[in-house]
Amino acid sequence: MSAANEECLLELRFPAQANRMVLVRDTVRSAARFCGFDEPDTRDIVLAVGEACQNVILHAYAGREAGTIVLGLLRGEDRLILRVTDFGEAIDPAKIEPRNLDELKPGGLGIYFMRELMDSTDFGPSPDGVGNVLQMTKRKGSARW
Amino acid sequence: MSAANEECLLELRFPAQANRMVLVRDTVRSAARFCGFDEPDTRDIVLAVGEACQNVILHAYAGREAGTIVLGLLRGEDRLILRVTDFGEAIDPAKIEPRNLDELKPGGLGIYFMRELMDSTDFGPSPDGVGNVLQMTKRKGSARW
Amino acid sequence: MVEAVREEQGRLVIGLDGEIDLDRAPKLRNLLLDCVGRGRDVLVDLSQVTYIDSSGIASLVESLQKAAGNGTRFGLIAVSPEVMRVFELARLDKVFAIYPDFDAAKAVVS
Amino acid sequence: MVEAVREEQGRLVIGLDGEIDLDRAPKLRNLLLDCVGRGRDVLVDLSQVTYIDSSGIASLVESLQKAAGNGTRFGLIAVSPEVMRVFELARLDKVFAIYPDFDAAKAVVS
Ligand SMILES: Nc1ncnc2c1ncn2[C@@H]1O[C@H](COP(=O)(O)OP(=O)(O)O)[C@@H](O)[C@H]1O
Ligand SMILES: Nc1ncnc2c1ncn2[C@@H]1O[C@H](COP(=O)(O)OP(=O)(O)O)[C@@H](O)[C@H]1O
Repeated sequence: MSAANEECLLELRFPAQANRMVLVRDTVRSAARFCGFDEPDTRDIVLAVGEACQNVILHAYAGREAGTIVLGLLRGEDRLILRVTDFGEAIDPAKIEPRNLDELKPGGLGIYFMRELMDSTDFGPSPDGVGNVLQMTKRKGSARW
Repeated sequence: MSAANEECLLELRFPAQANRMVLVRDTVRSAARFCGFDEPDTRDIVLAVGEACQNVILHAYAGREAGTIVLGLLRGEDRLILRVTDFGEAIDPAKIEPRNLDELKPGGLGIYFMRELMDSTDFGPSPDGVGNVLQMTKRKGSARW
Repeated sequence: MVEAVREEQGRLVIGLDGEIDLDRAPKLRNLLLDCVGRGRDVLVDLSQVTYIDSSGIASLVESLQKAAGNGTRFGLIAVSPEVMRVFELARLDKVFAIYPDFDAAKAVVS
Repeated sequence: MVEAVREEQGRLVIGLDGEIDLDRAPKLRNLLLDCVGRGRDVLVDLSQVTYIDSSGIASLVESLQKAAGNGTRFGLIAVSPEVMRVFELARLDKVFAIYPDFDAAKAVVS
């Protein structure tokens, strides 16, 4: 699943349950530091992964037994690639859109956060035919707004 | 792979390379705290996993391309279970013995450490037919010598 | 992980710490809405919070809206830089009343 | 991760920090053996080391043995409790000369 210039650092598999997220965040934090990201970037990466997994927990497995999340951490030359795979129903990527922030309401920030925090986010059906893959990329030294 | 009263916290897969160990240790540390282990026990668990993975890196894949390590973290009622799987040649478990510490020499401490630090360590061929599984258990509140 | 509620000069001050995520947000939401429901001004001390995600933010937004409906105040005090980053990201840093400390919050009349 | 070598009153003092594992042990081994090879007493400051595994211990044992062969001293100073635990586990806490600080190590005549 990785291009020639992408190296697998680590892959995590865990049940899509909220109480696992603290473990996942610790691992992602460690991986971001390992890749040489500074603390603000590291926090941004951790938040983006938190939001991605949260969406799997809340939406991908909504109304059925909690499935598995696979989180792949890959290192490119100048970037960290995070690949979140679920095994839920395939979702139309067009439906995964940020909402307008001008309206004050609880919720609906996850997709927006991920897009703001990362250099790229791509959501699509899993190449294996079951579920979805959200791939996010963070480049080193990419400007924070 | 888990009994009824064992719950999978997290599974890690990573290339058997020494530079991955810092990430693995951070995850294990986080999991041990998550399970309520105190800091001395947490350090012991982290060291035992470090030694187990080190042996896979040094011995299981010796003389061939570095393979994969799978580290399963499972929680039992009163214990953390750590399962290290390699995909190297099946090893006779009788060969996995601690050495006599009276002789001063560099090396040969890993097996001894794991046995001392954990409540149980069991090495055997993988049930899948390829490689080996080392399963270690740490009970909560188990006395430190 | 502690959620401590104290009364200070007629206001309820809620001190949070650690990481506020999906696992913790439901309990936090209940606590905040319950405090706001008591008809008192509520201040949430975020100085010890090192992580907050969209689910934690949602609980705060919901509480702010409930307080507005009640005609009471809902403010944040001592927001840590890590958390402020997330409020800025959500463009909520101007929506919430954010004070450096309790005394500054107190100085603003209801 | 720093390995700083300084000379102090005729001895080589090597300050280590962080986590000493299989990834770092080969480089550490070279450094230690090189220092011991200079024919001087060597002291390794372990106060900032938070983790050491069997590969790090092996480098220290090998250096101790080389120093013994040379007739020079090889000692440890300010061993952190985390590291002392591992020396005790390996029953090496009585094998190595371990001093609370540089002055205590210095006071022992070669
Ligand atoms: N992994 C996913 N599987 C299915 N639907 C999703 C997934 N992620 C996001 N969505 C959809 O996109 C919407 C917007 O997501 P988000 O911005 O994170 O806000 P929220 O999760 O608070 O609704 C969700 O309400 C959901 O309908
Ligand atoms: N995962 C493994 N695969 C193959 N052989 C192993 C494995 N783990 C341990 N061994 C064998 O057991 C011996 C003792 O291991 P250990 O006590 O960790 O010391 P060391 O690794 O320093 O030799 C090793 O030298 C090796 O021969």
